[in-house]
Amino acid sequence: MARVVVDVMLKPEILDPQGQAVQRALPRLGFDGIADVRQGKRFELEVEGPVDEDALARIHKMAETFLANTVIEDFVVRVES
Amino acid sequence: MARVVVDVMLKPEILDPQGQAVQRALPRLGFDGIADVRQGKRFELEVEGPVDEDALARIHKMAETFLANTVIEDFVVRVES
Amino acid sequence: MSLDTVKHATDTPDADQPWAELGLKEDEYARIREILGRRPTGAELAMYSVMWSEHCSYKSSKVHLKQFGDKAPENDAMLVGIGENAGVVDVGQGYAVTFKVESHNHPSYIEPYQGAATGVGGIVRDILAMGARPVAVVDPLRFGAADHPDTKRVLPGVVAGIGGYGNCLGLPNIGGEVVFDPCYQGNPLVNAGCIGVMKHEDIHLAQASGPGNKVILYGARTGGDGIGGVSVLASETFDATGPAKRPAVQVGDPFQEKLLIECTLEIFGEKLVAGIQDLGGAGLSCATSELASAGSGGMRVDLDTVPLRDATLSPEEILMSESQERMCAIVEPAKVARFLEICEKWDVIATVIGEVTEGERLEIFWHGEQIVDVPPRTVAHEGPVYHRPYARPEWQDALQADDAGKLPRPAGSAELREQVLKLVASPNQASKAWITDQYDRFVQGNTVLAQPEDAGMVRIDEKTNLGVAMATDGNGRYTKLDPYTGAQLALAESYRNVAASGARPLAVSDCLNFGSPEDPGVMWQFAEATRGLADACLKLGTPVTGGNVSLYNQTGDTAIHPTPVVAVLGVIDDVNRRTPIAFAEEGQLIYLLGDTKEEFGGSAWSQVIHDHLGGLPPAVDLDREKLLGEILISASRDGMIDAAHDLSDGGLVQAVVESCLRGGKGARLVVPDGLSAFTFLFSESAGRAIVSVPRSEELRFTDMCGARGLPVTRIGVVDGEEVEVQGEFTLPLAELKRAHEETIPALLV
Amino acid sequence: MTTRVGVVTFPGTLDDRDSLRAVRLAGAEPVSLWHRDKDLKQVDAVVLAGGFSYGDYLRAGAISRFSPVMETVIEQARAGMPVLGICNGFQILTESHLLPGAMLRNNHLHFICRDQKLRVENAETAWTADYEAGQEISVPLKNIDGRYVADERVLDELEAEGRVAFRYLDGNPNGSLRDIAGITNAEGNVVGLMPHPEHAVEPLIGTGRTDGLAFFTSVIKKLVTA
Ligand SMILES: Nc1ncnc2c1ncn2[C@@H]1O[C@H](COP(=O)(O)OP(=O)(O)O)[C@@H](O)[C@H]1O
Ligand SMILES: [Mg+2]
Repeated sequence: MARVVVDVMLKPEILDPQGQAVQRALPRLGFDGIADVRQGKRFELEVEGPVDEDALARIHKMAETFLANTVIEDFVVRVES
Repeated sequence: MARVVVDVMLKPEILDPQGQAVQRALPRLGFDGIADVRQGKRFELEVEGPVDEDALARIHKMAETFLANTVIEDFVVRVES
Repeated sequence: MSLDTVKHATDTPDADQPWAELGLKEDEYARIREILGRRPTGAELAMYSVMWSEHCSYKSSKVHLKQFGDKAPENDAMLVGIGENAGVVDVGQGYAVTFKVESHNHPSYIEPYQGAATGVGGIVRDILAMGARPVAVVDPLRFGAADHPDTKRVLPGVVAGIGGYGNCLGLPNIGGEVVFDPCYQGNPLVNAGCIGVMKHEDIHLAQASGPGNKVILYGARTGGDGIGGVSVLASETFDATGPAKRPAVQVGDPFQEKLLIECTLEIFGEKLVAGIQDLGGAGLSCATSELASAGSGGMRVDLDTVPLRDATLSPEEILMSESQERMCAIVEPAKVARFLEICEKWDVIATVIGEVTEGERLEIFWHGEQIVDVPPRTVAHEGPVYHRPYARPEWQDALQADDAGKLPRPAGSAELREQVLKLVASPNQASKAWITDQYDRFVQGNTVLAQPEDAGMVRIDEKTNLGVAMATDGNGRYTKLDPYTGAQLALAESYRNVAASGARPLAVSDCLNFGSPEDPGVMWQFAEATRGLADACLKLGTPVTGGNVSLYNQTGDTAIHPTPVVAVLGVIDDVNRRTPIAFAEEGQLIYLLGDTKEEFGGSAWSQVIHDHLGGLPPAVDLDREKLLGEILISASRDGMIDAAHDLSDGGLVQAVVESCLRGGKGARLVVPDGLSAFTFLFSESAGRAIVSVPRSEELRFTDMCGARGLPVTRIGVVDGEEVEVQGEFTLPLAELKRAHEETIPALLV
Repeated sequence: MTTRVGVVTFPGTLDDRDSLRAVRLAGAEPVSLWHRDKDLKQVDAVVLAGGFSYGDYLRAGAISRFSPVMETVIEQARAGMPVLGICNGFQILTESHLLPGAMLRNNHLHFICRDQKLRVENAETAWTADYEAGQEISVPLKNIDGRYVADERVLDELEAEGRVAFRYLDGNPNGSLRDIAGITNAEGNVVGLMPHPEHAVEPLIGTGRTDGLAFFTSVIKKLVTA
């Protein structure tokens, strides 16, 4: 079985309070030098059958209509090696 | 500035209700052939200065103590190219 | 490893077994061998070890808890008492209410969000298992020092977890407590309570009767969650990793639980179950053995049929798994099809895993081979009982001799004013809105009172306006000074809170949080506290219907303050008559009910101003509490008072400030003759409340108090935009509001 | 003939019974609708109630949006049937693209439950006709994903067309852009908002105010006169 990963991140222009909260906490915890943090979602899909172009196209469609809300989010589909 | 990504996923043996809910919904939406879905978090860190071994070690530490709760989560640190 | 079947165990009597790692004592292991007449199989050993753990068997506390039954007051309302998942009381009009408080302390320290969330999930399933619709939750909490870094980690996670789970279930959160004290550092207390409502005929019990009836497991799939959690976590050492490499923490799925609730209620509605049990600590081991033990016959279970999330689980692990959101029902064969149909409607997985048998054994099979063959009572109800030694600690006398009355008092009005401000801004006395605003208190559309009222109150019948109220209280500082009195004070306060809301106190649940029972000093605290609580329940006529014990709350040799948390359930015939705490009407008269004495031991004042804990806690007078309660209830019923607020930690001034802020109105107070302003404001004498009385009701109200012998003192009037203590100081409401409300958010951001 | 108002129950819906009660108190006939049924039982209007349908997993409203009942609701809404989305219902409406924009995690990241003051900006929708434009009301607010966002163009359009139906007053509770608490579609039959009018329909319960009742009386009036 192959694993396909879909990363979903808020669009850059959308405020990401979760990422900001993480970033603000870092110096207090003694971690400096992180200029920005964005927090998103990672989906790991276990795909039955071959991950060919057709399958990837379907997963792309799934990401676009369901896993991500493209009003606010961008996504990337990758095959995990 | 370099980007380092930290992926945080629930450990395989830990229940992932979100991933399950997504997986159960897929066939209804007409997407078949996905045997399992796990949902995790993706952090994108913009790092100031060089991402050398030292910096990576610090980010590793940060992930271990803060970004992930290692009681229930695993994490991976990667430098984005 | 080959399967350790019953036959294999019989054939290999001398095989080494990890009973010690599983938390069993040598004599306990020997007793298991004696019961079975052979060595236990691995699965049997797992079952016994988990069911005989402190957490499941109450082995250290049992002998003391017995008093709650032995000294139970005559009470016609009690329908189901201690021993079931939760007690049930009759609240009239054909309704019954079930309620209980439980702890999820240690898991919440390790993983605050999930620990607290699954704590809510667990107590809600207990209530559901009685046949009731859960209608509200409460959450008494204790954390380390407010400014300790670890509190910043634990508190937000716990609060988010309670909210995340409870909100998602659609249960209004109507009360609780938040207390900070360094003694809870490393041992936060996360207690959660739930109230459920049903009709009398809907009461269900956890028993498996009727040979041929099917055993149905339904809800979430079984995974490797919390294996060993019960036996190891709640056992002697907290840092042991347990027998398996499986996680000790469970992750909750509130969505699944919501489906489980609705599905189960529909199943109850069609009268499809003969017995039912939730799966909590000890999972299937507990559910099957308790159902079989309480039933009439035996039970046979095929473990292969259990739906798994993780196919690699061993049979022992399946039996021990604490995967959340599961229930086990006993169903007549003719009703199975309909049962499964309702589960399908709610997307709930349901599987017949076995049946009730003629025999008297619990038999469990795996791949066709028998791996368990035990008398269920020996697992579930006849576990070990310890008579642990107890002794009054050596330091107790010195602690009590360190009288708080000797502490320096404010030198003048200016200092008095300053101390009042400091008190209302201190973490324990400050507004908890930052926390409680993270809980849905409106859902279900029946919430009459919620935080920051004295008691939470929900309507249970829309036509008649019948309602129930609940308050939870406990004061570890009082209890440390004197465990007997401290436990009684917890009950008295909770009782008073319920009465102040206008409801009649009916019954009690408790969560007893203590240190290690192996420390004779802790055991003495436990013995004294249970004795005090049982005596007080008898006197007040409010039986304990159930509860929970959490031991080993300690780090090294240092135990937490003994912290019995007491929940009182009350009933009110018409929620329109409820009494809020707010002083809302200018010109109304403020009365103090009860006697104020020089009582500062364990007080908030002694803690906030002097960081002191010593002396004796306030004296308890249960007859007075009862009388005060009756007056508050009558006054509410007859419309004589518009507001009432009980007095407890922080004393009178704390209560006045809260009532003023809640109503957005000030108060002018006069120090009564014979009291110093200091004592008037800060004393924590029990058995007191303040009320606001419309002028038209003044005579009727004071006459009633006079006639029934309750001391009543007019102390002021609702007026203006400041709290004024005549001849001493004034504090603008805006300043008090800031002091009261800014503390908690500032600590936690 | 009494007006029939349907309330949809998805798995994880919480405020369905409250909404049914509000419909009844307003004088209409409440009708329960089930997420698996495409059939709307001949109701005249639909309320998508609050809660955590599908646990709010993935995104609030994202999974419910694909349920059978929503196929019909979307179709009927486009044909002009009044549809009100409260909280989770609002999230479902945006996920269904019946209303523009999206709902994100509150800017302070916490669930927040409080009494919330609102201004009714548009008193001409099917659900707000019994209010006055500019009227201030208080109803409970309770959510964790209540931050309304849309791109500038959409926001400008909403403002220009008077489609911002409600705005937060006395402090924006969650970072919603332009203080938007609720919006309507161009036709005024589909309205979504985050606060909970169905929790403000009885004098004794919740906050003790009845400011929310007019939502439900509005739609009855609209349907009777239609
Ligand atoms: N964790 C909590 N969850 C819900 N309500 C809480 C919590 N903590 C405090 N409250 C509520 O805040 C109010 C004040 O709490 P507290 O001062 O402990 O009350 P009291 O002193 O009357 O027992 C009460 O209404 C109580 O139920
Ligand atoms: Mg109180």
